[in-house]
Amino acid sequence: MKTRIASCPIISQESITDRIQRLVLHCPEIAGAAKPGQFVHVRVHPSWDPLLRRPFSVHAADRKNGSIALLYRVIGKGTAFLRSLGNGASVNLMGPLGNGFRLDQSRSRALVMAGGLGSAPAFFLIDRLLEYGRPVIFMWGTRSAEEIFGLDRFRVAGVEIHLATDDGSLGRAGTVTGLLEAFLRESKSLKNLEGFVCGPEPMLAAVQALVAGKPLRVQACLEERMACGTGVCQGCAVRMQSGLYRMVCSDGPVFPIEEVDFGG
Amino acid sequence: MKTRIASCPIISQESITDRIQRLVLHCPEIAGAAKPGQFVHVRVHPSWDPLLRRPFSVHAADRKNGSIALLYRVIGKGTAFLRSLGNGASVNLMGPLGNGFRLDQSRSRALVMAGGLGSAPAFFLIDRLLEYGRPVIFMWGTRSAEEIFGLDRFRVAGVEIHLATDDGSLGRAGTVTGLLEAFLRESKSLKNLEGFVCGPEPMLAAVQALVAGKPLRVQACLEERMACGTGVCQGCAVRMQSGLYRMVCSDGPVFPIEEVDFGG
Amino acid sequence: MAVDLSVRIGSLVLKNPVLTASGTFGYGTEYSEYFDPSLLGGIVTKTITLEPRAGNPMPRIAETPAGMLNSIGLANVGVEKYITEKLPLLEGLDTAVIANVAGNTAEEYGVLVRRLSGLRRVDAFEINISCPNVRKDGLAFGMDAEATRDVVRCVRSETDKTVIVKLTPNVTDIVAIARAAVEAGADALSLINTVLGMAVDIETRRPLLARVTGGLSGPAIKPIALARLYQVRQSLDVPLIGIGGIMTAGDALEFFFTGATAVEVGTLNFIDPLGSVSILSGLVRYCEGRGISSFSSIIGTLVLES
Amino acid sequence: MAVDLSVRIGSLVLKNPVLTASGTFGYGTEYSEYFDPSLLGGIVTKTITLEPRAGNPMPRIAETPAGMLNSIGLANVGVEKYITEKLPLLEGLDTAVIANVAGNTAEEYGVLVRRLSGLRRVDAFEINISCPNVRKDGLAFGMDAEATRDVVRCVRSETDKTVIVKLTPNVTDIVAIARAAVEAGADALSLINTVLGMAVDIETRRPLLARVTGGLSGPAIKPIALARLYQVRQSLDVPLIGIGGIMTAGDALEFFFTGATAVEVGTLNFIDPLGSVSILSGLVRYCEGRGISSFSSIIGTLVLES
Ligand SMILES: Cc1cc2nc3c(=O)[nH]c(=O)nc-3n(C[C@H](O)[C@H](O)[C@H](O)COP(=O)(O)OP(=O)(O)OC[C@H]3O[C@@H](n4cnc5c(N)ncnc54)[C@H](O)[C@@H]3O)c2cc1C
Ligand SMILES: Cc1cc2nc3c(=O)[nH]c(=O)nc-3n(C[C@H](O)[C@H](O)[C@H](O)COP(=O)(O)OP(=O)(O)OC[C@H]3O[C@@H](n4cnc5c(N)ncnc54)[C@H](O)[C@@H]3O)c2cc1C
Ligand SMILES: Cc1cc2nc3c(=O)[nH]c(=O)nc-3n(C[C@H](O)[C@H](O)[C@H](O)COP(=O)(O)O)c2cc1C
Ligand SMILES: Cc1cc2nc3c(=O)[nH]c(=O)nc-3n(C[C@H](O)[C@H](O)[C@H](O)COP(=O)(O)O)c2cc1C
Ligand code: FES
Ligand code: FES
Repeated sequence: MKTRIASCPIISQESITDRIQRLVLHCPEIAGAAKPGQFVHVRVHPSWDPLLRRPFSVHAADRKNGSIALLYRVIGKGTAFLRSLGNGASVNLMGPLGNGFRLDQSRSRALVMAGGLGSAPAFFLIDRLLEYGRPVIFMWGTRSAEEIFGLDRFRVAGVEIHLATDDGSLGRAGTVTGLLEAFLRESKSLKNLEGFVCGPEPMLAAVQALVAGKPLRVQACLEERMACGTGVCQGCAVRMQSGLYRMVCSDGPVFPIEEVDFGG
Repeated sequence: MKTRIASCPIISQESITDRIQRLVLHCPEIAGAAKPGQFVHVRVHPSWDPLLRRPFSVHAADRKNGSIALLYRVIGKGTAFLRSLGNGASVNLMGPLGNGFRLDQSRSRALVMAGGLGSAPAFFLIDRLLEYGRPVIFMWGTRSAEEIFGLDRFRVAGVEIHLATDDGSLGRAGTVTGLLEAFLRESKSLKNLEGFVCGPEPMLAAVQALVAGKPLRVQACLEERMACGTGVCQGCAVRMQSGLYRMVCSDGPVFPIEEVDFGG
Repeated sequence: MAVDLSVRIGSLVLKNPVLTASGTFGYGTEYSEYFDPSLLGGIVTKTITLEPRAGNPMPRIAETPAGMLNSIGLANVGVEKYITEKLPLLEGLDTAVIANVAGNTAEEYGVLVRRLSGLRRVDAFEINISCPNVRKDGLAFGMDAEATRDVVRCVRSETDKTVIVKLTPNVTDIVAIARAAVEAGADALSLINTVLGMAVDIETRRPLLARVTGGLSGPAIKPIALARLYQVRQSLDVPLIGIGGIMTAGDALEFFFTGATAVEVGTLNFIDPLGSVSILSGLVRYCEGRGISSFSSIIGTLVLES
Repeated sequence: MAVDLSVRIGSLVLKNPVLTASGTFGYGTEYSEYFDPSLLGGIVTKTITLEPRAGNPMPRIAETPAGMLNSIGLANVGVEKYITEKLPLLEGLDTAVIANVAGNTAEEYGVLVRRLSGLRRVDAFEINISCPNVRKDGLAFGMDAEATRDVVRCVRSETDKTVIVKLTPNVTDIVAIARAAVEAGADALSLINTVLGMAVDIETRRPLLARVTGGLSGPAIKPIALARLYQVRQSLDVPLIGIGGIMTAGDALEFFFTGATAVEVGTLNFIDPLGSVSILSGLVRYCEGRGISSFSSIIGTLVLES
């Protein structure tokens, strides 16, 4: 499967909160090829400041309309510029990049965990899991209720949803790892369960610790600063328990959680 | 009179040719204060590439509407970005800067000469000359007919118009200095005539040579690469016949043509 | 909460750590139309030489990605006019005035400082040893440790006021130059001056600067300035003033964390005359937001892996 | 009109003057999915050391205005795997392969070149003497003329293939280093490697790179690269390869006019994998548009004031 580099027109852009944006782009080839966990590398601006592309997970891919959606938080100048673009403008995309989640047609339940904007890849993942007909448990933690959105279609599809917010404004007060802890405590068996986790590094490290030694296989989606996005620059290294470095962009971004060394 | 630094909303932007744009901005204080020959210093983009402000002559100032117009040619990345801005966007302006043309209430005829985009300051100058009730002769040379525009209101106001185009598609074939040469040849007397010239440096040098020794006082509007636009950086130096350097931004941009050393 | 913004550079106490860089703020009052210079911690005036200098042929400036090149050529009014025409304009301003000087010989630096040291309105000196094209070998004094030592010795013997030596980044071993300056009596170091650069007009095939090469400044050089500051900070224990591509309060914080006691704002003045005061208010907001009552407590707090 | 794009670097004839820079194009085939590397004049492969290297701790990269910092730490597969696994992938490509090597000692450079010189697929060598952190004194070989001379001598005695020495800009006197390299037998020089830089995360107060300082590349350094190229061109008469912030055909032309015989495209590959071929086609269009039949006729045609 070939990666594309293409200028993609913006179909729509909406604000979810004052910092979170949902951007829909027309790019049929990427929409057709993308798998959950993969990302696109976005040139937000034609000048040399900002210089590098920005990586964003594929949040949704609509093969019929030939569109993909990105969900992003406005952090710095790249995302601020992206937000300023209106319909009709185009952005240059490279993608899909990286290796997505390994999804098999097994019947086992999928436990999808997302922290904050980890929902970006998680939503796409759940969409595909549901297409495969797999039962899905979704645990999602955010800062507060206003960052929780878009769950209706999952509810309708029978996804079991557990929510947590830092400020307790919705669901359990605390983080998504609190939800996982409770779940593990209450679950009689972890058989026939497969884990997927997307979120900031401290959350991934906590999940790694919680499942250590348990019979629960978890795939984690990592983030690291990137230049090339294609395995060439060796910039996005992450250390493995083996002591070796792997590249988030080309060896990942999805890794078996037990293999990653979050210590360093 | 204080110079302003202000974020100014774009009222309209239109294409005159595929490379020439007319941009109207809302900035009542600059519109009220600006004099022909002065310029505004424009931050075309919030990132650091391009870094410096771009200087543009005030092309029109409407005190009633509180708007000014700029006329610019798309040359490089700054002007390309400026063209991409739509209504509603804002650009940060500093101005008015520099010393405009010295205009007195005399009754003498004004001979306004413009080469190419020299029409940017020239139009504003003619507007004000007409307000003062002075007779105006306007000589304008461009590459071709399509770059000639906006003359109707001057015709109505009785301006004597002479045109030249490099390709001969309108008016005399050749440059505006050709028009001046013919005019000087045919004029019985240069008394009661005052010259104003705006255009690229080779044209200014040619005009300087043509009027040398003649009893015709000419004010020339110069361009030089600028950083600060306010006399601080000493970057926009231009050499005078005296051997001294003057700053285009703060000592000019308008200088008596005979004082400038175009040689070096 | 009132934040104590004062910092100390040698015997000079600055009421706040934001200064304007030499050559980018004229003689101190050019931007008075936009804001009151008394808001600043200090003003470093344009480099002054013994004789007036007309400066280099034009073009003198060019733009590059996130940067600009200049070869102004130390255009200045000369020390006598500086004293009679420029310094008096600064009377009454509640801000430190730092006179930046450059000579053709080490002795000339001494002569300049002697001439200025007795003047009440000169609070400190910044010694510009970074300008090439002045010495016969084309090197700047600041590119050689011995030459640096000579210049600083000549200056030190002429004044008790604070002497800040301004370093060039265009050297193999900036620590050696810095050490020579300190050993010869510098109270503080400021860095960096501009980086050697060049650009070509591809239409005319001519260099964009008449003098071919010039000095690169602006955001492009910020990482270079920080690395040089870090190198010197690791080796020497004198107050350092950070300079190079500082455009925001966040940029300034990078320098403070790395070990700068004060910063000088340069190219930004051209893009936004109010930029230096915006940085100052950004620093105040930063301290207030984090309950920092003494600004100097954040200096050098860079966190390094153990 | 067909433009003759070929240029000569020592005994190496390149079919066109656009190469990719070491460390930014992997081992030569990583971007084959995007275009056929045979379009290029040549590929400079990632720096190879005797032993494999895992590289530096993370984070290894950071963005700066119009630039990026890296401290990859010469991560590479080592010379044996390079020979057995990487070079074979380049068989059949119609482009020059330039092996870039670095050693911990001058002798190690010699060993590397000896090991590689007999291989048909290695067309030339680029000697990376710009990497600090390798020698005990923390300096790179390329920051010292004598050390440079030693390295180049060791290399020269091991090969008849073209030897290109890659210079660092982080020195006081680049001409002295360049001269030492040429006197010791270098056929050509390439410049520049990255500029020493640093950046700080103001939220965490930590350096953005784990190794604190790193190498600055990208458009920000283009003016620095041009100035260094100009300095060397004024003093020495060997083929020069221009490197640093080349993003467009126009940027490349700045280097050719200033005296580069070829250029290497670096950081651009990360932003646009097709960037190097776009530059090549831009150069072809430039020549065609101006009726230039031999590309090499434009090299060094910078117009200087008399
Ligand atoms: C594989 C992958 C997938 C991602 N998916 C998403 C997503 O779906 N939604 C989303 O909001 N964000 C996502 N991110 C993070 C996103 O790339 C950054 O938030 C974004 O690059 C910030 O750019 P900026 O210019 O606004 O911030 P700045 O802080 O100005 O960026 C400066 C530099 O740091 C890098 N950077 C900053 N934050 C991060 C980060 N968290 N991870 C990696 N690099 C960073 C930028 O790419 C840039 O090079 C993802 C990151 C990776 C690696
Ligand atoms: C006092 C003054 C008034 C001007 N008025 C007008 C006007 O009314 N209409 C108009 O179209 N142009 C005018 N110009 C020229 C205009 O400033 C440049 O065309 C513009 O800056 C080009 O920017 P760019 O980013 O598109 O080009 P780039 O070539 O990318 O610019 C690179 C750098 O060169 C400078 N530069 C490029 N061309 C010129 C030039 N001709 N003069 C000065 N600096 C230049 C830019 O400001 C910038 O710093 C004026 C210039 C001056 C000094
Ligand atoms: C136009 C210009 C003129 C300068 N003139 C001087 C000078 O006269 N003396 C001096 O020591 N530094 C001079 N500098 C260097 C600045 O003081 C400062 O060290 C440098 O620009 C880096 O800071 P910046 O990136 O914030 O501009 C000048 C810089 C510029 C851009
Ligand atoms: C991520 C990265 C890795 C690099 N690795 C090497 C290397 O292994 N060997 C080398 O000689 N230069 C290396 N360089 C330097 C480049 O080859 C080039 O000299 C420098 O980046 C300047 O060119 P640019 O601005 O076009 O990137 C590397 C540069 C980058 C950005
Ligand atoms: S971003 Fe370049 S190797 Fe991953
Ligand atoms: S542009 Fe700075 S002095 Fe004129």
